[in-house]
Amino acid sequence: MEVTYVRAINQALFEEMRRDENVFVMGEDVADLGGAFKVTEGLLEAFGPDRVIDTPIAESLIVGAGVGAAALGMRPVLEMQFADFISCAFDQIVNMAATMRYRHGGQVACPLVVRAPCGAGVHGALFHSQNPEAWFTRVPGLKVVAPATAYDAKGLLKSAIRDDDPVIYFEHKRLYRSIKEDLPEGDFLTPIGVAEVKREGRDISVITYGGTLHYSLDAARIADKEDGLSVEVLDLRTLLPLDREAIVATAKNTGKILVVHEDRLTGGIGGEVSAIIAEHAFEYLDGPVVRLAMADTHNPFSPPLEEFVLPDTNKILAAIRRLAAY
Amino acid sequence: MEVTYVRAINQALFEEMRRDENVFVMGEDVADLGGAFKVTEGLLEAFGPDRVIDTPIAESLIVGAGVGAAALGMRPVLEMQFADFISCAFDQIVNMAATMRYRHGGQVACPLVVRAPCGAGVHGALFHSQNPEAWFTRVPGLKVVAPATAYDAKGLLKSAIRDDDPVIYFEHKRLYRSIKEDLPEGDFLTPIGVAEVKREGRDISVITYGGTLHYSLDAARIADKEDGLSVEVLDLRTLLPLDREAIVATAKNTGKILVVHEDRLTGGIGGEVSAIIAEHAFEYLDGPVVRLAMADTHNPFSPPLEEFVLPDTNKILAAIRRLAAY
Amino acid sequence: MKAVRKSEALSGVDAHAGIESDLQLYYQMKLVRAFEERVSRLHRQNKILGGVYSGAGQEAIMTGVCAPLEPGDVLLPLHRDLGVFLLRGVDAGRLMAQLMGKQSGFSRGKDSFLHAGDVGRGVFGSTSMLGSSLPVAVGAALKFQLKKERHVAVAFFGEGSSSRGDVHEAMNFAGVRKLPVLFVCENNRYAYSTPIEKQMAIENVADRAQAYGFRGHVCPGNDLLAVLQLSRSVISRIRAGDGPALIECKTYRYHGHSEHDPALYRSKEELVAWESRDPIETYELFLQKKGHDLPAVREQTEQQVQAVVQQAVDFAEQSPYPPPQEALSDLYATPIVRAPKG
Amino acid sequence: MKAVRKSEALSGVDAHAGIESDLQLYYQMKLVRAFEERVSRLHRQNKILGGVYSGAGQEAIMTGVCAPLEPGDVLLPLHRDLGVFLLRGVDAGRLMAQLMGKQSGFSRGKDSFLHAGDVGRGVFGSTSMLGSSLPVAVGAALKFQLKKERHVAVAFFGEGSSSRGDVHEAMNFAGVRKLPVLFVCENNRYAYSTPIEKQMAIENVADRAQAYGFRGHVCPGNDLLAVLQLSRSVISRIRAGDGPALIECKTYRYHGHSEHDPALYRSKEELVAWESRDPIETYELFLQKKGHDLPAVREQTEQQVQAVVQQAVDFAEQSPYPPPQEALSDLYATPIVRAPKG
Ligand SMILES: Cc1ncc(C[n+]2csc(CCOP(=O)(O)OP(=O)(O)O)c2C)c(N)n1
Ligand SMILES: Cc1ncc(C[n+]2csc(CCOP(=O)(O)OP(=O)(O)O)c2C)c(N)n1
Ligand SMILES: [Mg+2]
Ligand SMILES: [Mg+2]
Repeated sequence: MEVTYVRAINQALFEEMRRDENVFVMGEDVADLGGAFKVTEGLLEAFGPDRVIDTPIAESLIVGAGVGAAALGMRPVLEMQFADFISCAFDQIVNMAATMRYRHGGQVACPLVVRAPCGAGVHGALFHSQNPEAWFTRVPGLKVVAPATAYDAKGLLKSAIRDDDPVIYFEHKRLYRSIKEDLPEGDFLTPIGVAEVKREGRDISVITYGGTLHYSLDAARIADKEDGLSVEVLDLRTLLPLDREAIVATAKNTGKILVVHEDRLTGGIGGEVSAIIAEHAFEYLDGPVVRLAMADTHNPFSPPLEEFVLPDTNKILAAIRRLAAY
Repeated sequence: MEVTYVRAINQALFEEMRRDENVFVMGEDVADLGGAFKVTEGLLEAFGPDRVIDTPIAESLIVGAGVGAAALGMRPVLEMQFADFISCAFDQIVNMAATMRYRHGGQVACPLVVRAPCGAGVHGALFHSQNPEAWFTRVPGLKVVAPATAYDAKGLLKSAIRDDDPVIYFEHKRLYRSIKEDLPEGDFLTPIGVAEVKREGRDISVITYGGTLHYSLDAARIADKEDGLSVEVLDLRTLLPLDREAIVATAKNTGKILVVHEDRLTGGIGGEVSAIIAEHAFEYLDGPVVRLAMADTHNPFSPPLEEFVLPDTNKILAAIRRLAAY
Repeated sequence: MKAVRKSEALSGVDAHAGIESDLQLYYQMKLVRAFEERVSRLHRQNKILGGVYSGAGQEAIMTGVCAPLEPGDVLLPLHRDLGVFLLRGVDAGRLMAQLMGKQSGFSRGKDSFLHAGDVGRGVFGSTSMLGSSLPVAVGAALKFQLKKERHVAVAFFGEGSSSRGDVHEAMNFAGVRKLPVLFVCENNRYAYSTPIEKQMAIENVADRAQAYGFRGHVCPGNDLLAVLQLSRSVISRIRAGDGPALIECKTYRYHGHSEHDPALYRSKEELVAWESRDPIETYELFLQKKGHDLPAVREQTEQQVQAVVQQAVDFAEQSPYPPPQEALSDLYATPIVRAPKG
Repeated sequence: MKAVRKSEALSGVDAHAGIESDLQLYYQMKLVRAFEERVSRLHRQNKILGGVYSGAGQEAIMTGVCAPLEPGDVLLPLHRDLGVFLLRGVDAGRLMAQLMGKQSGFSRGKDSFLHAGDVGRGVFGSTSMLGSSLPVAVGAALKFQLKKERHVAVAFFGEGSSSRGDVHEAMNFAGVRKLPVLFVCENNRYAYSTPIEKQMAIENVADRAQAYGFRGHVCPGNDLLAVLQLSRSVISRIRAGDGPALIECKTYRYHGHSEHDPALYRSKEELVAWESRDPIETYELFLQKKGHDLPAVREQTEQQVQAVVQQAVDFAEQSPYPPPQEALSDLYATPIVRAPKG
């Protein structure tokens, strides 16, 4: 059956809550309303108010309470209504949750998931469009994932819930209902920490994740068809820890690297990816490591502005062509 | 007269408060106590309680109130008692202050400074040692500086206070009393956005800032003396916006780049610097762009652990030698 | 540019001059209602994108609170307080252009809705992060205190937003320093779908004021006369140096949380009960009792406000989108100058 | 390993068994005091690095609050609550080793002081970020509620920490869900150098409880009998499902904020006034009135606690530093497995 990205997330929640009674969902409007994006729809009816908990508007409390419950063996799945508001829970994530195990010398685990609906392209403007992943990928003790397909949305959320460490799970709002896939029956997991080559190629690699994977695949297909270029597309899927092996492997394979993300250029994950390549695959490079990302600005509202700053298929295609010609 | 780093900061505050009556200082224990590190010592006596304001323990309020005052023309200098606690003011900095001008279409400025005593090597452990700069260098609308010398500590703080944008000012605790310089008499400024070659060289460039500048200079001197290597040392000084010209220039000059910082490797500013070089100075590179930074972990407490994870002169020297031999 | 002139003239009368005759107040509430209803319609027509949060039903609060304010006072409205802009005499055309992402909006297309302000009118935009505007209002009040200016800063917020830590930090500091700030809680019983019982274990947000050492007042937020009476006395005490205050106005929003939200989580009975306390219709009863010729007044006012709204829409629709590069401007006030090194 | 056995035996008596005889309580306060004074000395001798925050003067609070607790209850002490570890029967040698950054400390050298806990004893470490432990305590209480366990979570915090937003968010949610959590405010009148008047405009932190719909109590924190009486009744009501409570204990710290701080910001008179309310000496008066042979009791107790402390120091000093690579361990519980792709 074809399943949308949003439905895949919902299925993962259902299945994991059924599998493990310590899993519970907490956040603003997750119960009655089923969440602002209907991601938690049906959970209240199926699992009752003790496992699907509406909170006041208090992101720091949501995460902090998650840590307390997780430390005692629960598996909270905490929703930020928009990823943008994760800034209000920042200290609890980067200092409390991320250090819990370390500072206790391994005595305790902190198995929580923070779900954060992220991403631009939906007229959300400055505070409903952000891609905040790189604030978290520099924090040891956390894991950070960003699925781009319905399969991985489900597989990574299930893995995240079963993982004993705090996992920040970025789900892209633009993908919720715009992509659909046939998903396998039964239980399946996408492993955390493992990138995937979504398209094989020989001439150029595009390394990407989340909202820009589909644009990259489209650009790769066009470059193949129109230019005869063989473009490999690597989907990082997990952003912390990065799959260095896969990154270096694709760099060695093609020697020409384009890193693409919807997050801003400066300080985005592309810098880290590029640095890994510049250090560990230097001898294999046939050209500069190029980054394509959102412009270094806030997410603007007005349609021509938003279009101007965001990466899309055409911009990626142009970058592929420029790099091919290098 | 020889002036310590901490005294240079104090002088800058005195001079700017004298120069402009809209400048005021606000934070925890900044008045009577003169700050946890005595950075604001004497200000209360000189300027009175309306310009040196103790607050409750409320970092988000401190920054938020700073935004409100700044929007009405004041120039607040806000102290985080330790840079680590800046996480508690995170949302106010990255969303409120950083977007103020942008979302008002330029109608308003937000001239505030957040002073954040940062850095490890003083047995501060997880929550009194952090180098949080890279959380902010990915946020347009902010400026981020990190002086490494007494001269720049004074010159950059004066520039920051006069700047009409929100500036995050990272002062390294280990440098407070460990370095001293003769400072010029009278008013001087270090421009924001401009890196400085602190030592010229031809064979290798070390790009660094803040706490690791002095280690890098020491290592460069030893490499010169013992190995006859000519090492250029570039002090970034401003971390947002990066001085791309200076970075690319030194890369073109030597072709071998070592990026060093005390912040953690993954997600540190080194990635961004490395990516700039890998993209914009690729043809000039004679070897991989190497990064040396704190290990990807939390700041540990126990002396052998802390020593193990932090960069120092020896580790930098070894990296210089490895890169020279490439 | 007709809309501009028209609404500037308008603003001269209502908010700024401090004249508060019955008819002006009526006009103001009607204008806010009409403007917002038009915004909702434009949203349905896809002419306004993004989230739209209607304040319909809550007009008496903004109208009552804004009336005693003076030029130089500062206001931080939240997502449901579009009316505050109009009540402060902000240009209606530019406001509409702002909502449409047009070049002539306050942010020149950079942000939607209420994240920008009209600084000349004392209206500042906030971020979306609920509650985070309260520290900013407190900072504005701090400036007034430090500079010995007799102004007041006003922060609006919903009862749902009151759960955020920033609200606590702001109120506590305001109390400690006796700052000239007014906190206005619009308690409409819901934060999105979450009813008040799940947000707090007490009856009144205003009861928290005493935890910070200042006065808290509860008032029927749909009753303009009550709001006005309270806000007049509270604001004059704040202006006199009495320190902060919190007023909580009990109210209800007619629309869903946003225009996307059918609000299935609440009952029809509840809605009807509150519609029967409609602030405008209640105020019409007052006008009638006072002897005004209501049908005439209503018709005349409706014509006026519709004209203002229509001009605003026309102005905004004719206004061009900003050029794409606008996305990169206004990030910094002080440019980086890389002087040649000496 | 003698220190380990000794203090484990000890713990069996005091905290866990629930026996609260006069002499045991006396022993507990003396132990905490002696341990802390030794820590201060070791700090002066450079044998303990980093910040040391003495709780000397505040022993009655921790002792009184911990006494009614049961195994399975959870505690989150803050920076001045080292005593909580001892009162919960944590091994004194390991505690000292933790402070010295040794391998046998709870965090194996990774963190100093109170950021680690002894999870088996229900003691969890917090971060340095004041106030941020309260949401965590609330989460522990939520677990108890969801799993219908009759346990209590206890969060300690200073009056200074009460200004943080996290405290508000935590208390509000605890009130809404009637969670089994006890908030213990140790009001020692200063946050570092900042006197209480600059921190809040009200008299009692406990008065805030009513803003969250639960009970707040003020008590003289240097009076063990008073703290004990209050904590017994409050904890039993929380355990019975009555919802959260806040108790505020008025007290004073003898030392500076940290051992680096000469505390010049406060007067000698103030210090003397509070020293004359010393919790241990006050309790000695009680023992005397009750007919105990105080000189004998005191001498015996002092010998006992000094022995425990000395053994702890010996144990910690003999314990090796961790190997450097320890810095990289315990970051993750679930390792990354990169299976060969299919
Ligand atoms: C920090 C934060 N968390 C969540 C949201 C999403 N959100 C927007 S409005 C809203 C409900 C606000 O309720 P209330 O403050 O009562 O105002 P009302 O909408 O009822 O006027 C929520 C949860 C947000 N904007 N900011
Ligand atoms: C969020 C945060 N801000 C600042 C500090 C620095 N700091 C450590 S202890 C302290 C004073 C704490 O006062 P209080 O809560 O009353 O506890 P006390 O020290 O008096 O026991 C401060 C400001 C901190 N640890 N965390
Ligand atoms: Mg509401
Ligand atoms: Mg205190």
